[in-house]
Amino acid sequence: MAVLQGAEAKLYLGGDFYGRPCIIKERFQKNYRHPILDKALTSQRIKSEVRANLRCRIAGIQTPTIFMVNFDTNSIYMEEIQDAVTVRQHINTVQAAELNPASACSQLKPLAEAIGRTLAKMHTSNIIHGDLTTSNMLLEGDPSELSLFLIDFGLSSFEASAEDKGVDLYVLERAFLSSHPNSQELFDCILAAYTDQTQDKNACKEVISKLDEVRLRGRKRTMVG
Amino acid sequence: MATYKKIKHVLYPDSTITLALYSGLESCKDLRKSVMEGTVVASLLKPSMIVDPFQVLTAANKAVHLSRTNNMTTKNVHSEILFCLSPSKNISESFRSFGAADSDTSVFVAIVDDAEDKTLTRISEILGLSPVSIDDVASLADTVLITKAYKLSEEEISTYPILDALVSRIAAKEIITAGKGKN
Amino acid sequence: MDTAISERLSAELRVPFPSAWEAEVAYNSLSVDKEPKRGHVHRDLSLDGNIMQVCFQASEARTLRVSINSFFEHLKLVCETIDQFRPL
Amino acid sequence: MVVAIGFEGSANKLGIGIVKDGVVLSNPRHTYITPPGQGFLPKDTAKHHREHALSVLKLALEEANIKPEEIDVVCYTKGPGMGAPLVSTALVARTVAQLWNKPIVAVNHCIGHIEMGRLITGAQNPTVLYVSGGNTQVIAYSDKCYRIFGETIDIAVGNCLDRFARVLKLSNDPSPGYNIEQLAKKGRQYLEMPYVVKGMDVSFSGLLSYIEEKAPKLIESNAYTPEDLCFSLQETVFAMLIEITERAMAHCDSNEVLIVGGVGCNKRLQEMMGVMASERGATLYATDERFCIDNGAMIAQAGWEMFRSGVVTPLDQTTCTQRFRTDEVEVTWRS
Repeated sequence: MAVLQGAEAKLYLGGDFYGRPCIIKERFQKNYRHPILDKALTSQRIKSEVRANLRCRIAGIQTPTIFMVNFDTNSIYMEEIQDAVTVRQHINTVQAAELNPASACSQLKPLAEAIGRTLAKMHTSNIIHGDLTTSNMLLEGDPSELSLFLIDFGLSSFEASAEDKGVDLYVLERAFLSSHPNSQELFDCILAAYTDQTQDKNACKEVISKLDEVRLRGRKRTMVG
Repeated sequence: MATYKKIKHVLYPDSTITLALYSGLESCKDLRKSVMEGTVVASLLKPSMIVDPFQVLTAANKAVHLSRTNNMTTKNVHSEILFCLSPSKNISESFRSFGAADSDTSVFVAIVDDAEDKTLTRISEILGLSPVSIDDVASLADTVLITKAYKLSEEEISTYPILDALVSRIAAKEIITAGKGKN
Repeated sequence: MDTAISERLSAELRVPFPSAWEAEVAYNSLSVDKEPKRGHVHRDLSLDGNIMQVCFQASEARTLRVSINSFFEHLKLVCETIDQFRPL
Repeated sequence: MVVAIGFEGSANKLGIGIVKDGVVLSNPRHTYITPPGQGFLPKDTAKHHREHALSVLKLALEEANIKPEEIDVVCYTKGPGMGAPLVSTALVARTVAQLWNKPIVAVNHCIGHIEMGRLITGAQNPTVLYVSGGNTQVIAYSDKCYRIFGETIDIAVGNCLDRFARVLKLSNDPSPGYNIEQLAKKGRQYLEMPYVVKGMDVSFSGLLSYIEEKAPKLIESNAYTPEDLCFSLQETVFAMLIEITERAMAHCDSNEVLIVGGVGCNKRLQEMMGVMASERGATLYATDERFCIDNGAMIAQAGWEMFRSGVVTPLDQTTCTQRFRTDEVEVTWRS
């Protein structure tokens, strides 16, 4: 069984859950933090992960099927998405293969739009992912089919506020631009599709203006000391 | 009797789960009586609420784990399978919706740790029938009833196989059901 | 707009230094920072030999006073620095 | 051989330091300390800097045993920071640069911290946690830029600690954060409080409001001691900082971590970071209060790097700015 060590969880890959491909995500103890805090965070994040996963499914967003939750080992057993790449890998592959940035961008545009539509659906259901990055999105099968999965909901919450949705998009923007330098245009495609897909135009406007506000908080903050 | 399945538990290899399906029964009355009297120790489930044996396996897997970790809600592992299968946190409601009834003409059986298939053999004797293929349960499933019981959304049914929706809910039951939850 | 400017308050300072060089050092140090925009004070620095001339314009006496005070504080610091750290 | 003198006055410390090719020759500092329960205001802080700049400058030259003519470059903090204190300090730097006929280099305060940390610890290419009264950033170098991977989306961690110190009316001498740290050592009971991490960003304002409101009641009812609350606050905010630092390290595949900034001399923060680093096979680099807290040598060191790579700031462009992002500076001195 292959093991991937993340910052707060180990992923055991290539497992089998009664005949179905399975991965085990085991949150391990973080010895740097107070045991009470550690326990509370671990349990809270397992619950958030499972809850948001299900809420996304109910909203029609693809997430891995959860097979089992083991609170004794802080593990979630879930479906291993077969033949999948992360969106981060896919974007890097396309950008590396296409020497012309403009044509890479136009090739990736449908994906950006699919991401925007998915996030709109997610926010319409008041699901805040909390850690949106291109590593937390998977493309199953042929990437051109845009079979998009969202994963890693450990930092998620259930909030209706424009502030939380705006911050969620801000987190994605920062992660997106740091993982994929010079891809502002692609991120703008995500936002455009997000705006287009959101039915409640006023609510959407509020989210985007919160996003602008949070962006400025970073740029305009007076930093003393 | 090559049609039933006996499966090792993923976490506890010393434990097995036996699944079997019987159909074409006159009634389930005698079998239920034996279970209630304790002469047969098994979980008797309604095939109309089951789309795939994997659904039961998920519930049984969870029940065994809860039993091993002393976290069961019901009194034994076989009633726990029924409770795990049901999305309700109400025990008697779970039994009503997911447990076999006297008048049922088919029954899905789940048995934990059935040494030498003694229980399964006994069930076949009581029913006077051999089990059919467990995969036949798909044809007995009442998806309208299931969709209602598990409160599946339209978006969900159009995005996923119904089985995956049920499995996720079974795995996550105590987390998504407010009021009852550990940790 | 022209009338508004003509109605503004103004003040002029002439600061003599021991030499033109010292005046220039002070001028260069003090002319970098612009007056804060929100104060609406206009400050003009110029050099005439060993004399630094400062002209303030403001629409309010309060902001004019704040600006002049602040200028004196800075000027004092620069003069002390020159006195204490000039090359021997 | 290049000798650089650095002038720092972006907050309540006035520091002047002299660095000669990576050796700190002198680094005196004078801190403006306000009465308990009070923060420092720009106007009063600027006055403090003006009053002490020249004596500190004398001390810096004496301790280093350096004559002005031996200095090659004058460096000063351009920002970020409080406007009036920055300007007062820059005035002295501009004036001596002219008196001694030396070039001048404008330095980003945050980059001063990073370069000083690298110099003192020998860290090569660390993920940097920069934590102070005004800043909370997780930074990593790539492609001629110190990129900000995570930061606070509202107030800085040092500000959060300082404001809690004011609630408890702790002394500001030597610093509110230091006094919280001392009390926290005696804390036993852990109080759970809001823990907010969003991706690689953190937020402290909710936590601060929570504890500002709860603390007086909890102390009065004897449910928690001030020591317990200092302890709980530190445990919570530091855990948030370590978490985002670790995420950035995982993201950048980094095996070095450096803590800089005034909050960075907190021993408990260093200890927690050390545990995280060792568990992922990384090395922790940290410095003590001489270099963590704002000082002149850090500005000299960053300016020295810049100057050697050919950067000089024309005198008429030696302005100050309250807002100056770490990622705005082109890092010409690193490959």
